[in-house]
Amino acid sequence: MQTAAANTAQLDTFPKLLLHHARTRPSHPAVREKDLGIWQSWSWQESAAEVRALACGLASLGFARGDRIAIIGDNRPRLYWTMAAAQALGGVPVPLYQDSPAAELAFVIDHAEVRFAMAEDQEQVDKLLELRDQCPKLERIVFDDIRGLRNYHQGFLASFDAVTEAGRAFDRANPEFFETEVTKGKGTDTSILCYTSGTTGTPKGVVLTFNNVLVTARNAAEMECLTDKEEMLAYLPMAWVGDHIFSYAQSYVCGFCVSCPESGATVMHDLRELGPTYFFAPPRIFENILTNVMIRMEDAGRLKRWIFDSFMGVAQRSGVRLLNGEPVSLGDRLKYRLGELLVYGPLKNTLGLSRVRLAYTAGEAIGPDIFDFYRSLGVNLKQLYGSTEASVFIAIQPDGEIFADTVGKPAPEVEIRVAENGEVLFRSPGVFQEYFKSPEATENTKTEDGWVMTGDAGFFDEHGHLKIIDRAKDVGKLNDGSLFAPKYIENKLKFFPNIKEAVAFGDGRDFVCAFINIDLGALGNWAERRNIAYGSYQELAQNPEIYGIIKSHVEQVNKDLASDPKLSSSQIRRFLVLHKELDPDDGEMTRTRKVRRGVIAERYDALVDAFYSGQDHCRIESQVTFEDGRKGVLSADLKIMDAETYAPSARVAQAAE
Amino acid sequence: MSSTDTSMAAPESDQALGAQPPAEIARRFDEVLLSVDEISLSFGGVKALTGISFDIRKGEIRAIIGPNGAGKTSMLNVINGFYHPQEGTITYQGEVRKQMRPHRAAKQGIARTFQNVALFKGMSTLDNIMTGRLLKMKRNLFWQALYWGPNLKEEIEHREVCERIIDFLEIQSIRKTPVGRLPYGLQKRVELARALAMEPTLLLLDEPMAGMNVEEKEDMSRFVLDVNEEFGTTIALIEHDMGVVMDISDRVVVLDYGRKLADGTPDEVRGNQAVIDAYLGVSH
Amino acid sequence: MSPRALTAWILGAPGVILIIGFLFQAIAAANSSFFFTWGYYAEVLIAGLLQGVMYSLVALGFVLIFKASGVFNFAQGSLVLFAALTMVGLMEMGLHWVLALVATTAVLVLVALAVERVVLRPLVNQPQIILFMATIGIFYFLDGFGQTLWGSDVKVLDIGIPRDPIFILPGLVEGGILINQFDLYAAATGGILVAVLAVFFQKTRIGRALRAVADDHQAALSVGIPLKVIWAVVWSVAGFVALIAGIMWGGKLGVQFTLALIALKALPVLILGGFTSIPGAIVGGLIIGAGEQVAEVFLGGFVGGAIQDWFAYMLAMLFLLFRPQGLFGEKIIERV
Amino acid sequence: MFYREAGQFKTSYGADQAIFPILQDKLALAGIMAVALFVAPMIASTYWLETILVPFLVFSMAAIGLNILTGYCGQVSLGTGGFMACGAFFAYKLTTAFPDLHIVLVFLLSGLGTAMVGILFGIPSLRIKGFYLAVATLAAQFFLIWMFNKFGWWTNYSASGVISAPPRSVAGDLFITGPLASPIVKYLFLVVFVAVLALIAKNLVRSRIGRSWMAIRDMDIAAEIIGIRPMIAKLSAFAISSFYIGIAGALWAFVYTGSVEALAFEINRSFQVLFMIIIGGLGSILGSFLGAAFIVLLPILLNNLPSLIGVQMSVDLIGHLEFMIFGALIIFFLIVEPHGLARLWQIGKEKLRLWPFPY
Repeated sequence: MQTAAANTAQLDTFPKLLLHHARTRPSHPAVREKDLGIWQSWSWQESAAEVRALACGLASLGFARGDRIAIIGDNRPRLYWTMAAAQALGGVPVPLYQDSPAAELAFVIDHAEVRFAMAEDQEQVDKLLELRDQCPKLERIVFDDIRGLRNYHQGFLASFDAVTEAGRAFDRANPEFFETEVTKGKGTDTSILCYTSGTTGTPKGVVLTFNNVLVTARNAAEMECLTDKEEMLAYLPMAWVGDHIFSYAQSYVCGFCVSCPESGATVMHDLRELGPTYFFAPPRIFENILTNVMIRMEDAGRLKRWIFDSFMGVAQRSGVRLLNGEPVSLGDRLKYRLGELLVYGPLKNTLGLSRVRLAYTAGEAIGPDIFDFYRSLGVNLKQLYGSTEASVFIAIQPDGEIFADTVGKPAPEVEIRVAENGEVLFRSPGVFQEYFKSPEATENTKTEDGWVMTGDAGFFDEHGHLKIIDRAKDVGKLNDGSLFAPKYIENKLKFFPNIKEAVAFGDGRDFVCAFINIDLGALGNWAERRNIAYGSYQELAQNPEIYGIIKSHVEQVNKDLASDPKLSSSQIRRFLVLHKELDPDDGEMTRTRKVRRGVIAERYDALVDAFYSGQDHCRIESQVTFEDGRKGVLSADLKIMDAETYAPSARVAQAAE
Repeated sequence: MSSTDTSMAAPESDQALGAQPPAEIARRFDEVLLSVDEISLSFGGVKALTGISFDIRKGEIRAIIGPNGAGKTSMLNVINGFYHPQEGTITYQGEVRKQMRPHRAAKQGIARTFQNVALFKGMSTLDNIMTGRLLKMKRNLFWQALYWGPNLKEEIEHREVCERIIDFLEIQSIRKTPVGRLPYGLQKRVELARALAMEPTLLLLDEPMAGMNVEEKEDMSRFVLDVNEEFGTTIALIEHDMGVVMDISDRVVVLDYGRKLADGTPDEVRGNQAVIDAYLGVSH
Repeated sequence: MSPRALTAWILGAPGVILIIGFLFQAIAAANSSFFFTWGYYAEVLIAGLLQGVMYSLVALGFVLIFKASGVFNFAQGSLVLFAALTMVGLMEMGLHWVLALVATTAVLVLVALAVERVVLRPLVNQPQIILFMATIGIFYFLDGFGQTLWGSDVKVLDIGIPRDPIFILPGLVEGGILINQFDLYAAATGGILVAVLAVFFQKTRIGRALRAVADDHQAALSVGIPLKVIWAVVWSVAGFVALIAGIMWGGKLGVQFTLALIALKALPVLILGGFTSIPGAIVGGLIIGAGEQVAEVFLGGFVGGAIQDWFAYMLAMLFLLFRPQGLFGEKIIERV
Repeated sequence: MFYREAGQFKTSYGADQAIFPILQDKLALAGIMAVALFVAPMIASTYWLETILVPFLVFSMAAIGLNILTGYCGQVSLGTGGFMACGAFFAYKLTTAFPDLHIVLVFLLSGLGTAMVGILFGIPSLRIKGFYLAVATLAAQFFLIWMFNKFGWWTNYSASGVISAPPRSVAGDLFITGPLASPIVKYLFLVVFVAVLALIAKNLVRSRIGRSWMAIRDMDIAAEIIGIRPMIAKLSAFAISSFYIGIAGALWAFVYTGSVEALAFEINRSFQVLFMIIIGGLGSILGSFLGAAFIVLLPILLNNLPSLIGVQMSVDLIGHLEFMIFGALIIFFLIVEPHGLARLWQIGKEKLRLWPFPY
């Protein structure tokens, strides 16, 4: 186990770790990128050389200690190197979401007083040029891919190659410079400035030090026994703290290789080729993969279907138990072995999951069916609870104690307590320093003695596992005084593959109602097989048969809710299927695809009113933003449907634990 | 088109990094790459081309337009040596020639695409593009039979070039797909890729956007412009979509019934009465 | 054929024959072991031409099918064998030759229908090479099938055509020119067959459809006759032509499995005359027959004899080098 | 189903362009070679070696040769038998004229000689295409057979026109020709020899020359316009194809039958090899092997079938039935999979790779 060896006190910054790996495992691959048809690889030594050249180049352009550099683009080795290069010079990287429009970027770049920007390609450069007027502090833009940028002659633009070229010259002239700068770094220095997208208000810049990030990353790596042999696919936005921890921090801590996919469109294909051993995905990706599996299997021949179905049955019975190390009869063991040969093995292989040793999911609740599906196949999928303010890890499910509906026990060195109002608080070495330039916000979130308020409501169950039900501020009350946790209800709805998104209303009302977004992939396929023609999402959404399906799902959720004494009055009385998909471009969701309940309630107030005034349909006009940025108006007459509710009972079967 | 934003605050030019000479506002071309003089071509008495003269200058995008049967494709066939004109001469890179086999033209840096896609249907996208490199590959039969060693090194060198073109034309996902299975629009793109793999001096495109929808046409126009800009390739193209022609070409020559009607910038051609007359009745 | 081309043929063909004759005469003058007289030359020539008509008979079957369906029917040879075997078989059972002829024709129609249904229809739209291979499959099948049914002994097919040689033009050449009567009859039959076919193609609806199909499959569909009917008909007609060829060849050589291989002799005729031209098949046959015979008799001795095996091919191949589209093919202008 | 490709990613073009980029395929090939080299010689009877395995390997070689010309370069040839005869008689003349020449060298030289003849008869392909060319290649077939038959010089004036291979060894007393040659040595020699030449063929078809052949095959006009010289591409295909076929002919005469006359290489032999590549798969080296196996095994199966199911038949009848069944099977195969066994294999492999998904 190499990880422990790297944990010496001197290695308290990423650049130091980089140099350490370049010395101890020079030819071990550090980063890979699928480019020009193959997985181009760079060893730790090569990586270190690139970082060195880039750092020197940036220094020669005037990048100095304390400066901030914005990083914007898809996951690319060069952008990861930029982080290390900036940190080597004592600067702070500020990763940004690559699909944000210029206006959103302008706020962050201005707020973070960014002097330098590293952009991936022409698209990002164009955005930066657009917002440059609003950000007077932005001096330099460096770009990675020169395609289309040949005729951009502004002096403040420089290509990555030109910068590293200059850097090498600078390095030859000042051979001591780089090492000296790296040695100047300390664990207490700011390592990264992560802007949280924030479900409300403007983004906040979370300041994390090297100690925050490194200690947290290291603790988790030790707990899970990560080694330098892991393979990781870096495909989630670089601006998200999770990617920073999994694809950057833990790679530097353990020395394992991080691979970047060819493009966003090829992630699934690249995943299959790479076959990572360490994998993170938010629940919706696991859900998409499962939906995809089921859709593809629908078209399989009879025999294949039968084999698949019967062995999936075997897996359901014994797969999870085997993975948890629980006793399983010999017969079932043999059947599972056979299933592994015929179904699970090939299936995991075609999905690219066959080598996965450890997979995490977090960010939202995952459907128990989906969770169990992967575990029953033998994929060691675990849930974890974290936040940017904690440098990710707050709670992790320990091996052998995996439950679909909890997020596990406190991570190493993390303390958790639940406040009287149900809000979850934590204290750990990973706790952030402050919100950049927002002392007030910092005060509101972090107490004097280092406890951080997560804003989530939750409780510990009988196993000592943390269970999160909702955002604390979203938990409301129905008019009869009973608890209303919208997200809990929404998640239960979203666990059905046919439902993509749901928004529940009920705070300060007599009963609960919900908007539904159907899943076009799943139901579109269903419609095709039944020869139901549809021209658009809107048309399919209003199909009466679809309404029937959704109604049965809603009622299933109601049955479930009826079994919980605290939540039985939250059963959904009325619902409708929205005529458009909720879209971050319309401000209805965050970039991380969380619904903005407030915005939605405001935009569709007519529909909400219709719910509670007993109408059975409602006309609505809403603005939409098309992919190319144009805006248009969509109007529709939406049908509202009543759903069956059930008497409170404890009898309804709970998922076996 | 990507025009640079000139309202930008003047940059501090302390460092010459990435700095390039200022962009020319209007594109001007002086050096003649190829000129055809008084070309006449006939098939068994049927005149396809009559006394056609025009030139193609280095670095420009030259469009050849005209109604159906105007002799546009015949003109391209003459330029790349597939047809041999009965009269007239062709001067290419300062050399006068009369007769030439197409493979000679290829050797001299003339590449082309076809009106009806002429890909090698039994091969993958990558192999099709690799055929464009054949002229540049030098290893003899012995090394090819051995494959490993120098031949593999050469293969890899050329593979890299092809991969860059694949990247450039954004056809990564179909790299190993047999071209016969591709939709028409993509086949056209692969054909362009194959022509680009030859690193041509002069690229002849025969209706590169025929049969495409608006979106595909936009993509293809962008690629044509990008090729011209990134590689400095001189391009001569035949195209029916007047909008596209007027947008992307520097100069236009108009043919009708095998004769030259007009020659000039898009604006000049647009205003030419003879051209307007020729196109009257031709619905667009 | 244009009048100019016709004139060229009428003048050119005898010209070539004379030139070759004078050439031989010159050789004979120089070399005493080389035997040449004009009478002998004419005799060989005529025998060759008559033999050529027989080749044409087989080539005709190829052309019919190629014209209508683009299929290079390698099975034509085995069709000839099969037809001859069936005919002989039926006659041995006591049928009069006319009845046997009718019955055999019926059998061949059945074969044509079967071929269309079992082989051609499932392979429609496949590349030509695949169809060609399929006809080789048919070749093997019919070969085996015919012999399984009728046995593989050499049989005599006699429908009463006189076989005695006769002498003609005794006044012109010393001793006259020896001609095999059987060959004369065969040539006459071939002539009649061509005439019948010409009428069939010109005057009947299905015949016109067949010609249309040769030009363009789409056009044929617009005539209103389904492709499968056209194919069945054309294979039936080719079968009938094969039957006639079978009777002639069978009468000459006896009916046995080598009959299937005379198809190979028809191939050079085809490339010489063009795959799609009926006049080409006739003229090609005559040229090949005469050329082969003359070459064998006068030149074969120099190289050890039996050059008939390949001479026709060499002749055709050399010819193609100068005229790749064959005698009557159209010059192809390649378009891109 | 057996493929586990996740994690088999390529970090270099060299690995990406390997003949078998997938580990499982590599292992399968290694397994097949191990069986061919070690297991087969131990368990195969002399009958199996002499009537099945040896001709299979010889035919595979001929099929590879014809596949280069027809499958890769698109030039249909019916002259395979003639070229095989060339190889056989060249080899005979070489061994008898130069008794000290190593036998492997003799095979290679007779292949080279055949390549020259191939170029000669390939010249018409520059002018004529398709079936015209196919028929023109028959000229080679008939002319060559006639020549070997007619002139005693080729057989060293043997009265019967039959040539017999003199005894030659690869090394020491490992005789592969003549009466001393043991079936196992013959077989092992062929396995190695054919494997090496098949590898070379595979290398050629995935190199520059192979791509120029395929370009000519798929669209000759476009090929010329990207700079391929049709003459060089076609004649090189004729040459290399004939090289392989010539060696196959020499192996046939020397290693397989031991003595042979020109008529052994008549037109039926040409068709036989053509069948192999059609049924095996045009444009596939693997297909050449599969096709050869099919065509070699089929008659043996058909011959033995009647006695296996206990039906008594005259030899004649069996012969005729064999023809019929053979013909019918050819047609059946063409209808079921016109692209041959290689394509079937490819489809099956694709299915296994995607298992359990249908696509």
